[in-house]
Amino acid sequence: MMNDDRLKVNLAGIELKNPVMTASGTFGSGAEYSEYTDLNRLGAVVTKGVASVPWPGNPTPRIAEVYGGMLNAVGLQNPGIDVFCERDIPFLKKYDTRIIVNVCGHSEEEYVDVVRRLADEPVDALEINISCPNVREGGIAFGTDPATAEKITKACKRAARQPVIMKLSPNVTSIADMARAVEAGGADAISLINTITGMKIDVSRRKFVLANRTGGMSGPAIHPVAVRMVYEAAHAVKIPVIGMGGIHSWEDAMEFILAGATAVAVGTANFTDPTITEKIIDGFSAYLDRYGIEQITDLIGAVDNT
Amino acid sequence: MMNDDRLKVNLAGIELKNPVMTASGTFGSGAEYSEYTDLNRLGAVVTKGVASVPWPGNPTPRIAEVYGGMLNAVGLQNPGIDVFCERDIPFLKKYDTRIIVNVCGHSEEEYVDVVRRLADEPVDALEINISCPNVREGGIAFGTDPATAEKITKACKRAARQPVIMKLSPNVTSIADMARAVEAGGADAISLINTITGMKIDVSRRKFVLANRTGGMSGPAIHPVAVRMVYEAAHAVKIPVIGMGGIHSWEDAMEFILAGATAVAVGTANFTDPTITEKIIDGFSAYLDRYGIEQITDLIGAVDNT
Amino acid sequence: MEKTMKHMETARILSQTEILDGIWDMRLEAPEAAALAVPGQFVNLYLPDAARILPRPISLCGIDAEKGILRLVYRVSGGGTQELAAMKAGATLRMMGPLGNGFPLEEAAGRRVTLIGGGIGIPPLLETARVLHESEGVTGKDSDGELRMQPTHVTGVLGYRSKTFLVPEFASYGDVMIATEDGSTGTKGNVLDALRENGCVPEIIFACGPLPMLRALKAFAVEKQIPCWISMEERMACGIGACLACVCKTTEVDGHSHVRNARVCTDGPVFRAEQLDLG
Amino acid sequence: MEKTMKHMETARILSQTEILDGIWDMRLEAPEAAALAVPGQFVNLYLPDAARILPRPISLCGIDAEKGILRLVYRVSGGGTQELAAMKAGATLRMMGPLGNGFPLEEAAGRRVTLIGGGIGIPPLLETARVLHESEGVTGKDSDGELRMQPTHVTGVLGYRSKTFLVPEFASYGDVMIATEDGSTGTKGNVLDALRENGCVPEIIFACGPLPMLRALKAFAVEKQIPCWISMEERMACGIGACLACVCKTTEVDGHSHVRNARVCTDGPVFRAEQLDLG
Ligand SMILES: Cc1cc2nc3c(=O)[nH]c(=O)nc-3n(C[C@H](O)[C@H](O)[C@H](O)COP(=O)(O)OP(=O)(O)OC[C@H]3O[C@@H](n4cnc5c(N)ncnc54)[C@H](O)[C@@H]3O)c2cc1C
Ligand SMILES: Cc1cc2nc3c(=O)[nH]c(=O)nc-3n(C[C@H](O)[C@H](O)[C@H](O)COP(=O)(O)OP(=O)(O)OC[C@H]3O[C@@H](n4cnc5c(N)ncnc54)[C@H](O)[C@@H]3O)c2cc1C
Ligand SMILES: Cc1cc2nc3c(=O)[nH]c(=O)nc-3n(C[C@H](O)[C@H](O)[C@H](O)COP(=O)(O)O)c2cc1C
Ligand SMILES: Cc1cc2nc3c(=O)[nH]c(=O)nc-3n(C[C@H](O)[C@H](O)[C@H](O)COP(=O)(O)O)c2cc1C
Ligand code: FES
Ligand code: FES
Repeated sequence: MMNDDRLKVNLAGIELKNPVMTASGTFGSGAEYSEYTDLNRLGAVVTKGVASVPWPGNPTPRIAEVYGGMLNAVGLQNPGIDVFCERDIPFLKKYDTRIIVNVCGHSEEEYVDVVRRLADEPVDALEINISCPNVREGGIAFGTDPATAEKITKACKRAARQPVIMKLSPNVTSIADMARAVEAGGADAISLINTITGMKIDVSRRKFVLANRTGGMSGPAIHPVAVRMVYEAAHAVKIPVIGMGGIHSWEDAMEFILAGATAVAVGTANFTDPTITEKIIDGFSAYLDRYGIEQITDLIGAVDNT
Repeated sequence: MMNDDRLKVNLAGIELKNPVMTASGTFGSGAEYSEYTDLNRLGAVVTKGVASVPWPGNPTPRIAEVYGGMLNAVGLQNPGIDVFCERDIPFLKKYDTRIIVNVCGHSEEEYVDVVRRLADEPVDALEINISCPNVREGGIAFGTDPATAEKITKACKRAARQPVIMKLSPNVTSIADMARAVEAGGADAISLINTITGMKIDVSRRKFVLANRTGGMSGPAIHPVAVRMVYEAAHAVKIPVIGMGGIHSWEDAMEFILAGATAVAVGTANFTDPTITEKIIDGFSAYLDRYGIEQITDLIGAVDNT
Repeated sequence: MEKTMKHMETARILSQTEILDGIWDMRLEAPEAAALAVPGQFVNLYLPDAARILPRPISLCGIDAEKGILRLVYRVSGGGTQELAAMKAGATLRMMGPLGNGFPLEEAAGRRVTLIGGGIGIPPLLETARVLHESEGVTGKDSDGELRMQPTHVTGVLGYRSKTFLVPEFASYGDVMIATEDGSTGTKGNVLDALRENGCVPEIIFACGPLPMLRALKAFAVEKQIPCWISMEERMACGIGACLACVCKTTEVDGHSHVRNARVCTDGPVFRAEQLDLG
Repeated sequence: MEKTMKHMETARILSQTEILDGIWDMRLEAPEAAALAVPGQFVNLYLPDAARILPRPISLCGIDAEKGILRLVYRVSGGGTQELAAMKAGATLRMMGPLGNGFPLEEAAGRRVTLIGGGIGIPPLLETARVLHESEGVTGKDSDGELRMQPTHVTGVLGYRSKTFLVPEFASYGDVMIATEDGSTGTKGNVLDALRENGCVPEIIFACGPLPMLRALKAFAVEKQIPCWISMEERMACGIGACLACVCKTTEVDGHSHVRNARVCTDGPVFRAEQLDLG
């Protein structure tokens, strides 16, 4: 299948061949899925969160299936930025796709370390994950307090050479406030949603299913919440928005575009169908054909607001 | 099927024959479902939200099905407290079950009006819905700001003769803060979760599926989020908690009990199976048999916390 | 069979036939519902896929109380009806019904009743036609002032986009006029065009179809002072009047709701046209 | 067939038999996977119910590369396996595989290999037994110092709660020792009890079963300095090494993860016992 030029989007200055990206943590570094999906077709590969040093993550069980979704408490296991730069970036550079590196840390300093380390690497953008339930500072998750989020955005922006995408948590009262805070901090784009905190109890054993007790919920079950939040965020800020959460079909993805997202990311659906990203890209092309739309950018935020 | 005395629970001073109640708004005033379910078997019937005067609710479409759940924006249509007292309470009094009246309003005064009007009515408890997305005061939903929630709790308590249950919204950063606020305001119990705000867009028509644009999500898709919040709330306060959100089987319901709920409420599942409440009660009895547990109260909060 | 349920049963699919592109004719063995049902009522079908939690309301296109069989004619319009269409004879479905009020047949007895249907609104009128056709009519005075049996006379006015369905069956119960948007059969235009072209002046109207058609029809009936009943559609959750999802706007305050909203599932789906505020 | 997919195929169920209460034997027509698979690998099965979004990993109990058939023996332990068991011959399933590494057969060739399985850990050992039994062994020196062909000798040590399954098939590939918790067949006790009672001293061990068994086995193997490989189980999402759901703790820093965690789905499921930190 050829590239469809009508699908090109500009995300904070980076041109993507199409708006379909992978969601961090569900696609490894891209290598694992490269056997099942042609990475050259993707708008961007967003890698698993990487920290300044290797993180062991949480004990197992780390995941649980729930109705129409899953909980995960992987806990950001990662091999650290050094291995990432040596092994994963060179692998991805072999493909004609954009590389967006998801960054995690326990403190502002740790985030900034990674951002700085990536400054001279050939990656296209950084996605700062301030929304993982396991990353806390002073008892408040970075991703749930606007002031803290703004501060960390500023720190990352100062250290970064690439555009900075702030990844927001849905576990907040007002997503608009969070979006405005990171915009004020200088973010070039925002991405949302990360997972919604959930819990599953095994009633026969009377124990938590996850070793971590709680986990982040993803998958189709969260899609309507994600669409609402993307809509709210896109209407609160001027910077571009990457929509994700529960995309399992091109229609799900298109809802985000119509709600105001410039690009979308596909996570859990990769587990259900490793070729789903390509199907979504094809679905987008077919949609443009069917309705005679010239370019996908015409559809961004195009839901009828009357 | 006989009443199972092992299932009795005490909810803020009211004895329920079992912990299984209906969730407000999904069971009408009980009359509609009385043809399909024996109301005498239920721990309590929680009625549709009632206001001081009739409310017309929102335009249609008011609902949308989503993956493993639904969105609703009924907008609290109700015939007003006068009709409710004349028609619905006498109907429910014919049954041997507890009556809990769900109360809604646009302002503190409206809530208090209804609470006062119910003071001399033969109802067992009041559930104050401060979590409907359509009810706002000063731009802040009652249910998302702790100080406002505390204030309205106090006002209702002052006017109420029956125990006051505050119904919390899941659309908040910290459910524990909200639970503590209404406890501080004097609430006798809390119930949660109300629906999570979501949105669905019809991609072929490029329109919102709901006339109201957003709607409250309910059904199995929200269950893990609800269990987590009930667990957090139950650990934040001393007053009893009523758990709800996505219960579609007795196992789903039992998760809430183990997470710390004294009772549970079944909502959307009534639409999928109008006899589900009775099945859950039977499932509870069978569970006690299987594990040789003397009474269900032994299971409240009994998830292994080690 | 759960004993406390009034009208919930497990229905067995007897046959499934695609009678036109995307339009299916399904026969269900559902003796309890069939024994109680009247034309204009509907049933709720519960789909096997666990991700679909809401039932699908489908009108009764045929009721055979004796054999315990219901006939549903439905259009595949989304995932649920697609799933339904993929189910084979022999499979079973949870079903609730009959639901709703049905057409007021007593109002039509002995009169020239015109059944006006558009598209997938046509199926429920077929059973209505059959029962009216087979009904006894009323005893009334004829032009001579004599007491006589007045039979019910049924006319079907059926509107389609292009291809027709159920026409021969309608014809066996009365006169049929057809309108098609492309003019491929009958009048080119809508059902009102067909009425006019055929010079048909209904004495009483029962109708079901898309909202624009119903709106035009209401205007027509009000203008001509023809008693008219309309079957409405709205998204439903419970199907039994509890959730208030399925309301339609009414011109007067509704007796149940005490606002200008009536529940399609229980107060309807059939309403007197004047009752409805069709916007 | 999606062309970019390496090992994703639509498998057709050839047969489904309940061989014991709740234990099913399923044969799948899956020629691509069958052509590539080796013993100890597994496949991911994607269930039709849309509410179940994660695949179910099931080990290969039999591989017929020529006929393109895979055999899976699985226990109904929850909703997904229940759904699977309800599927009939003729139905199709999306499937990915073969996945994982498999047992290191080359290490076992020409030796007295003991396959130790507990419960539903037994099925993957059956194909292992078959392939080892049919393998050529190795050329080695016999007691005279002569170069001779040394055949592989297979012993199965199979632990069950009570009722046994797959025993006759195991017996056709080598010796079999049985342990049952209730003593109804063979040694009363666990697989280690059976080893001891039979005075069996393995030269090399391949094992699969519940964690407590594996823990005891590792201690035994380490103490006796017997090379031992263990097949692990963990909850999985992707099945291909991307999500880091399925890790098991390792004693050394893992080459891929750079922490003491290896991925069961790609680095395993089979690990050298010493590599594993079984807690
Ligand atoms: C009283 C009544 C009688 C009906 N009788 C018939 C009939 O005889 N034949 C027929 O083909 N169709 C009939 N319909 C419409 C039928 O219910 C819908 O086409 C069907 O529910 C669509 O389901 P879906 O999953 O395929 O579509 P989706 O669009 O995927 O459905 C999503 C949700 O919207 C609801 N929905 C979608 N379209 C409609 C609609 N037009 N009306 C009400 N709910 C809708 C569904 O029930 C479901 O909850 C009737 C509707 C009502 C209310
Ligand atoms: C590499 C590997 C090979 C396996 N081989 C076999 C086999 O040959 N035969 C067999 O009967 N079983 C095997 N299992 C276990 C099998 O995968 C589970 O029994 C099955 O996934 C349970 O699904 P469920 O929906 O019935 O249970 P549920 O408990 O409802 O499943 C819920 C979730 O937990 C996961 N899960 C539940 N139990 C297990 C488990 N024991 N291991 C991993 N995930 C689990 C499910 O995959 C699903 O994601 C294997 C597991 C792994 C990891
Ligand atoms: C197993 C798993 C691991 C994840 N790891 C990360 C991560 O490292 N960094 C991050 O920002 N988000 C992570 N996420 C969140 C996803 O990127 C995404 O925001 C979320 O899953 C919602 O999208 P989905 O429903 O399409 O999966 C992870 C999600 C899953 C399921
Ligand atoms: C159609 C509908 C109407 C509802 N109306 C009310 C209401 O009037 N008052 C209220 O407090 N909650 C209302 N709710 C919320 C439910 O009581 C319940 O909190 C929520 O649906 C989650 O439970 P469930 O997933 O079991 O449905 C309504 C929910 C639905 C689906
Ligand atoms: S569908 Fe619930 S009131 Fe009509
Ligand atoms: S299942 Fe995803 S890494 Fe193993």
